[in-house]
Amino acid sequence: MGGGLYFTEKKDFDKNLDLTKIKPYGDTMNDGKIQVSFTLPVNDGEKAIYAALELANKMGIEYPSVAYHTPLDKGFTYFVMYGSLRHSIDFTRIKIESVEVELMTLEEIDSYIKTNFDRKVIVLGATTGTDAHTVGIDAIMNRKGFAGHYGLERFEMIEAYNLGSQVSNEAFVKKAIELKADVLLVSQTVTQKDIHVKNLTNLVDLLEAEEIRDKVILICGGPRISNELAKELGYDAGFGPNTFSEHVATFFVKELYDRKSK
Amino acid sequence: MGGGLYFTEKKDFDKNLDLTKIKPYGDTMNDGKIQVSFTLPVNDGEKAIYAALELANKMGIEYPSVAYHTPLDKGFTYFVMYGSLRHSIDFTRIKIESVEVELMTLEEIDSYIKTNFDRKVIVLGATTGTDAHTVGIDAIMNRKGFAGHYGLERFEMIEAYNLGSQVSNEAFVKKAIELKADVLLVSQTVTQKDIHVKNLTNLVDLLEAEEIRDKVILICGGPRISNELAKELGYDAGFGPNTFSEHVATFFVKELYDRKSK
Amino acid sequence: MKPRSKLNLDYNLVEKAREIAKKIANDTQKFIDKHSTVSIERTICRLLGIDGIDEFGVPLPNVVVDHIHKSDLLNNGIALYLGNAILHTNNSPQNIAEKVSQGQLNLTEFPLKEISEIKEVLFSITQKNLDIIERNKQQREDMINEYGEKTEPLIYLIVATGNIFEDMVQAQAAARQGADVIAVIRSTGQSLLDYVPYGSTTEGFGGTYATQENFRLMRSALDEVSEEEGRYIRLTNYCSGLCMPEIAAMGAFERVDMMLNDALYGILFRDINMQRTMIDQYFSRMINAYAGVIINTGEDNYLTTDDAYEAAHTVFASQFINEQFAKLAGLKQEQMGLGHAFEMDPDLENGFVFELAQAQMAREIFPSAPLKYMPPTKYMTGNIFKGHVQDALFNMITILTNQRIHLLGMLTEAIHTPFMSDRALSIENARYIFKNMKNLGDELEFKKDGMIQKRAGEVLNNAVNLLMNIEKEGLFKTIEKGIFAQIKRPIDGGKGLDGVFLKSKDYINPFLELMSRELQLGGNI
Amino acid sequence: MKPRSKLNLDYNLVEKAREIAKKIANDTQKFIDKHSTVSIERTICRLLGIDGIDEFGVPLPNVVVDHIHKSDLLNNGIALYLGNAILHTNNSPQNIAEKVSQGQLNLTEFPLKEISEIKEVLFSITQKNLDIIERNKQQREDMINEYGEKTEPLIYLIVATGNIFEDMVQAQAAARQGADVIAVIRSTGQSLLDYVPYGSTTEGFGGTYATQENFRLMRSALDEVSEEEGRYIRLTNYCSGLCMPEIAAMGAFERVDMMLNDALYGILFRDINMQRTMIDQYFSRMINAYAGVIINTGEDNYLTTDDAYEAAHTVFASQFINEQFAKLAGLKQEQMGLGHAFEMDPDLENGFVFELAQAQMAREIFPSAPLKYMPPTKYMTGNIFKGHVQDALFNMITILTNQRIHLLGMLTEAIHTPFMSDRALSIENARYIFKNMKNLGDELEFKKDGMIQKRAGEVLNNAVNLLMNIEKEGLFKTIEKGIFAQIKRPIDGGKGLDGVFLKSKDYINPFLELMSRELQLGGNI
Ligand code: B12
Ligand code: B12
Ligand SMILES: Cc1ncc(COP(=O)(O)O)c(C=O)c1O
Ligand SMILES: Cc1ncc(COP(=O)(O)O)c(C=O)c1O
Repeated sequence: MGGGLYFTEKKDFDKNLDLTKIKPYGDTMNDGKIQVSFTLPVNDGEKAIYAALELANKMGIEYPSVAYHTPLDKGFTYFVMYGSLRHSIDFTRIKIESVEVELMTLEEIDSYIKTNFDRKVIVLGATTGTDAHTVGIDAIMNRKGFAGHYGLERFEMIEAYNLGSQVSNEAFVKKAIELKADVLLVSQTVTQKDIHVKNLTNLVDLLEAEEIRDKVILICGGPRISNELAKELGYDAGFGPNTFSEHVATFFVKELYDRKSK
Repeated sequence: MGGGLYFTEKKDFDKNLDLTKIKPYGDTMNDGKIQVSFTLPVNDGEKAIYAALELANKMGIEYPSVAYHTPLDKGFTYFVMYGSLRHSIDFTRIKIESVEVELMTLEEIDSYIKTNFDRKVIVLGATTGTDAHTVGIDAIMNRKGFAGHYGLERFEMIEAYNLGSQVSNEAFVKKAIELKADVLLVSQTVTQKDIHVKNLTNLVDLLEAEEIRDKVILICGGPRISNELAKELGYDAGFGPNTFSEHVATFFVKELYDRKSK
Repeated sequence: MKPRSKLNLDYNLVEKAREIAKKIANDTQKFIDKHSTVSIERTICRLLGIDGIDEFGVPLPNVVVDHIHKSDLLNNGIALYLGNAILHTNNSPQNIAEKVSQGQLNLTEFPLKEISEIKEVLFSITQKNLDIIERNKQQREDMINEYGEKTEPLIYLIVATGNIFEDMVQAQAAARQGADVIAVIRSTGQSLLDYVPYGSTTEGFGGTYATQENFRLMRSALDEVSEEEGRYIRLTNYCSGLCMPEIAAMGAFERVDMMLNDALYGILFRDINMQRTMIDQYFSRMINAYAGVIINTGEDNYLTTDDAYEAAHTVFASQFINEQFAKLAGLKQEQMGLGHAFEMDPDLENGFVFELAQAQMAREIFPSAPLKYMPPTKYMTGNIFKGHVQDALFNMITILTNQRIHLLGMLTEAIHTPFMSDRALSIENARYIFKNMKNLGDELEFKKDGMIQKRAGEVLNNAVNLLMNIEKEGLFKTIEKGIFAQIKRPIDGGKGLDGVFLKSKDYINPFLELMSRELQLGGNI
Repeated sequence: MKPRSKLNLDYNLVEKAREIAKKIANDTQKFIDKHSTVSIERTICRLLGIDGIDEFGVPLPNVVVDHIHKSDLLNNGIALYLGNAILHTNNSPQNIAEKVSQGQLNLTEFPLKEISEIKEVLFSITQKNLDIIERNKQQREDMINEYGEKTEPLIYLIVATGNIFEDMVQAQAAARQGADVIAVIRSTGQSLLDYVPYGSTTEGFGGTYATQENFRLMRSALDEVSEEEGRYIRLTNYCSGLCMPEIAAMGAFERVDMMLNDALYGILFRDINMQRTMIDQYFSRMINAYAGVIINTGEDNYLTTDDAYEAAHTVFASQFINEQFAKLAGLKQEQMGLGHAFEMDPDLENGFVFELAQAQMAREIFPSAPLKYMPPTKYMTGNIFKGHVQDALFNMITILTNQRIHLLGMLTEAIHTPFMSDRALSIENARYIFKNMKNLGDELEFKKDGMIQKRAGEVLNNAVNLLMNIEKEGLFKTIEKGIFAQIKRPIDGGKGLDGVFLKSKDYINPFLELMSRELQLGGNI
């Protein structure tokens, strides 16, 4: 083996920003610098270092360098590496369908509802499955809200029901039917073994079985939730960290209006 | 776009260690978990996150997830990501030519020289170029040594000359000829813009021009030097962090002996 | 180990707090003493030696208890029927359970023998099985004596892969790197199960099922490293949820060393019915007391939903109460791992200064309790670098205030359950700080009447006021009002109330009796 | 800002140390006063307005000085010949220099006019150009007054891409994130050049060339952010190496705010001849004094080769000496950024405790000097996570002991010159700790006669002993013996000795004269 891992001549690269091929940035445009760390299930030593360098190579890292390596236990070695990434991204071609609508304030949302609907909007929320994390859904729903942003319970034109945590999907759907909810809010925090994905998918199945999937706006949220993931799972939207009640409420009142208008 | 970035079904993977395809390890064999961080030269936002995820994808990271993103300045966003690496390495095929010889002690080295050669071994060392870092070469050469390991000056059968730092390659070669040095030790610490590579290569060229490259054992060392890099640059060996005088001396006395025996 | 008093605390106020807490606990204890639960009865089964599952996977203790419960006779306690059946069949409890599960035996059909006779046969098995627990306790003490006890903070780490075999790999690696305590986090949701899963398990979410076999496997993995390292590595699990006392019994049999064991946690964070879990807690704590297990209480959790500065006094109030409940169950101060946490908002000006005051207070008020100090979790983000510094500040408080049980923070706290490398980095962080600042705590004094001393005085005052309030309202009412962690729970709400029952006058719990005696408890049993 | 005395130091001993250091400095100053150097003469050219390069890229100050040097007349000083030439040609210095470079003029061929006449013409240009510097100083003060001065530690960061335009991007990002001071590290090797490169530069190794144009570019980039942020962002560069005073002059013209400026650094770490650089240092410091620049001395560097615990007293001895040299050059205490560093071995038990003592000492001994405190570098490794914690401990010492100029540590210190993200993480680390521990320093007292107080007393004692030794041997001899940083340098060795010469009786340095007067210095000139 040997060879190929080290490049003795640093390629001269174009140092101007080109949005069609953006690269990581260390201290010079297009230098591609990135940091990586991982553990390999082998003993520390020259062979392990070689394996780490080769892995970096496969990832497309040029001039990889092992800044640090240390045994974690017999048969496990931890690496910190730096290098320059070969890959680039055409940033101009990213057309994100983002949830970034003009954000409305509490007052604006209330008056938007008053203007466009002749009734309060009914919102049902819960942390479903065995997940016991309530802080996230509470941040969105409880009166006192989060980081100075009041929750949905405080909105005059919103009727908000927060079922808390550890709510089974069955109980949740039942309550939704009972309340004739317009909007369903599901929070998921535990993601180990993709339990959130299974749980969220199961809810969609139940709603479809009950033939009410089209009748509600279905939204999920949580620290590892993104809008993309949510859509892939059949939700209307997904919200991640640092969401406030205004974000989600702006989204669902507009969506309700759009649906009504169709 | 969309799709492809998220995989809703976690593939079941074989959880047994297979040395022909080792992968990074988070908390389960072959889970492939790795951590990455880098900066992209674009504003923070959903598009930036998407670009980061796509870049991770190109690196071969499955289920990439942005754990953290923050603007560093207008037009720069920093990301911390986690995900599972698709790539693996055949560890059984790595055959490293390593400098790992049986390490001898100071006394063993001295008596090895006494036994095998009828004179002292002459060693010349320096930090070359504009590099002013002397602590590394001093650690190897100075009497007092480093971390409890005496330096070459302390060896009875070694005649050690340490020229210090900022020594030009020309002056170094001149001194080598003058002293009839057996071993040349070069230390390089500053690596920005690969200045060490240029400097080390230039030394080899000079030695070849003077036709003494074959007459000396040529060794380099420094925090970012590895044996592989050294060999690629035409050195007999290279030593990285945590080298002691015994490592390098063991290497060069054996090498001297091998050359004599040929 | 005993810290000098640096805070200039008003110790009369501390005594007052203890008095009030004692009244609160005694008050609740009256209620507890009148009741038992399905889980206590299942625990008696386990302690009598019943184990295993039926063909549908239902644990035999559940089978047997349900069997009596169905006939509405559980008020008399499972022990009565088992003792009676033994007298009649001369079979072992396990044998009897198996037969019940196969429908070959109906325990309610035997005519009831003399209570004294039943007690006699029960007590002899009880004594024999308590001896097993006693021997485990002895073995732990012997091993600690042999290896020597660490005087610095114990480094406590969690493993949570969901797979016990993977957990063992992680735990051994952590122990070799310096961990002193390994806690196996339970699978999310286990606390809501009204039975304990059986056998070794390899699938769990956010944790690994607590089963007796898993305890055994992990215990032997840790014993192996203990020997290698010449350091006794402690094992921790969770006596909480609907099976509190059962898990205590299982742990006692397998030499688990510490147990998270706090009814309030279950009430607030798992929505378990308060009556159920207070009753369960009493018996589970007694088992832990007997087994020499250190319990960990869950005050730290309040600060994950409430604010660490604003709610500091609720932590202390709860610690005072927990101390009294622990005492009632026979736990010594040395077994009371009261909970506290480093959850100050990193954006709070002088947050570290306030936390220093609060952590020091806990040490001065409960000097011989091995407090369990929890790391930053709430304000951890995906920024692993900042997180590592937050953990460093936490490590500092521990070494400055000489905390005993130090649960290491993870730089990836906000992202995933720990990787092997996360743990290694955290251990390195803690050891660096513990060594580099070894005697800093002894060197520093707090300015007289400065921010630190004032903060401590203020928190103590608030805690006493809160305790007085609780005394007036009663503990259950207080919980209904959402005083702790800002979470409200109704007295008849939550999970598990259907498993609570009043004891009849014939009710027997031979373990409670014998252990009370040996722990020299005067409670009415 | 003035710290309370917490260390119980013996202030008589401190006074004694100052006295001895004064003698040492005065002794060396006698030698300095008799000499000048090629770089001082080039500096005079620059201060007189000579700038630019010839067709071979040689800076005109070098051309002019070499021109006189070749005729062996430099002992009289370049000013004499320039003044004389002005009188004869009525040309500006720049004009004259250009003509010399084109071979159109030989300055030694003009008959020498009256010295008083020469001085007159020189002094009028000198005064005019000093006024430019004075205006820069005034502008700095105005801007600081307008924006308000920060009372907390100044966050000092380096940029080192090698490319001034990339440096500007990095510097602006850092400033927006919270940096108060930006230092542009020089390309490795520049200090050995006996000339200053010209114009903006885009290639450098481990740093960017110090050129006047680069100063200007960075100054305007920082002024831009200063305005945006409403915070004056200071610019730092290096007056060290073979062009010490020239760079001081360039900096004074471009409103650089701080200068690394310490002859000992050059002697020890760059192998620059000690006579040459001590002489250069005097004039460069005077320019800095005049320009209101804060100098940074290099004691921190000793600890990168020597041990921070063992060699602590050498740092203090050097600070005492540097203080006296600075005073002789007209610097006020407020301009003396004496160097210290957090270089304790992270493996040293109680290393933090000792460092706390040493850092506090520096504050109590030099209370109005804005000390420059350097981060861990020597013990940083490729383990960026541990490194970030080492930096956190360093940040703590700064906030505990109220250091003024705080050079942020980088988690990647052992790997590369900082990335933009490295700096951001470091700023976040420091700001978190500064805020979270804001008043901790005021709250803590040191145990009477404890480890901290004892350590401080011991280091002070050793420093005084060392100073007594140096006084006996003389400064030059001491350096020859390798007392500082364990590096030995012979008095006639190293680079640049050939640029030193004795001043003749006719020698003129109009800037030295005028500045000395304005700085109210009594030295014999
Ligand atoms: C607080 C906490 C707890 C508390 C929960 C108290 C409570 N009443 O919720 C307690 C102590 C009880 C707890 C227990 C456990 N926890 Co916990 N916990 C946390 C912690 C520290 C903070 C979570 C939090 O409150 N964040 C603050 C809120 C405001 O943020 P958020 O949830 O992201 O919500 C925001 C957005 O996501 C969004 N959002 C959220 N939901 C929704 C819903 C909708 C519709 C919308 C629009 C938006 C939205 O808006 C919110 C406001 O901006 C995290 C670690 C961390 N620092 O993140 C671990 C963490 C979440 N816990 C974890 C685990 C595993 C557990 C346990 C299983 C075991 C354990 N390690 O302790 C147990 C059991 C709990 C269970 N089965 O669910 C893991 C999850 C790992 C994973 N990815 O799977 C974490 C990451 C810790 C870890 N590294 O192990 N936990
Ligand atoms: C000490 C130090 C200095 C001291 C040097 C004092 C001296 N007399 O050497 C001073 C303060 C003068 C200095 C100055 C500069 N430094 Co410096 N310095 C360091 C520092 C903190 C430690 C280096 C060290 O001494 N390591 C300890 C020794 C024992 O380890 P070692 O060199 O790796 O040596 C071991 C092995 O590598 C091996 N080895 C080394 N050489 C050889 C040779 C042979 C033949 C063999 C067999 C083995 C061998 O054996 C040794 C013992 O095990 C590092 C940061 C860090 N923590 O690594 C920065 C660092 C090396 N410096 C750096 C730079 C850029 C500079 C400067 C240019 C500007 C600046 N940032 O300050 C200046 C100018 C110096 C110059 N032109 O060379 C960079 C280099 C970046 C890069 N990769 O290009 C670093 C990494 C810091 C940084 N992040 O900016 N520096
Ligand atoms: C006191 C206590 N009990 C139990 C648990 C864990 O309980 P569960 O297994 O219900 O998640 C915790 C977790 O933090 C706790 O603090
Ligand atoms: C006092 C002093 N001068 C100068 C320098 C840098 O000098 P050079 O540009 O020679 O590397 C340093 C670097 O640490 C220093 O501390």
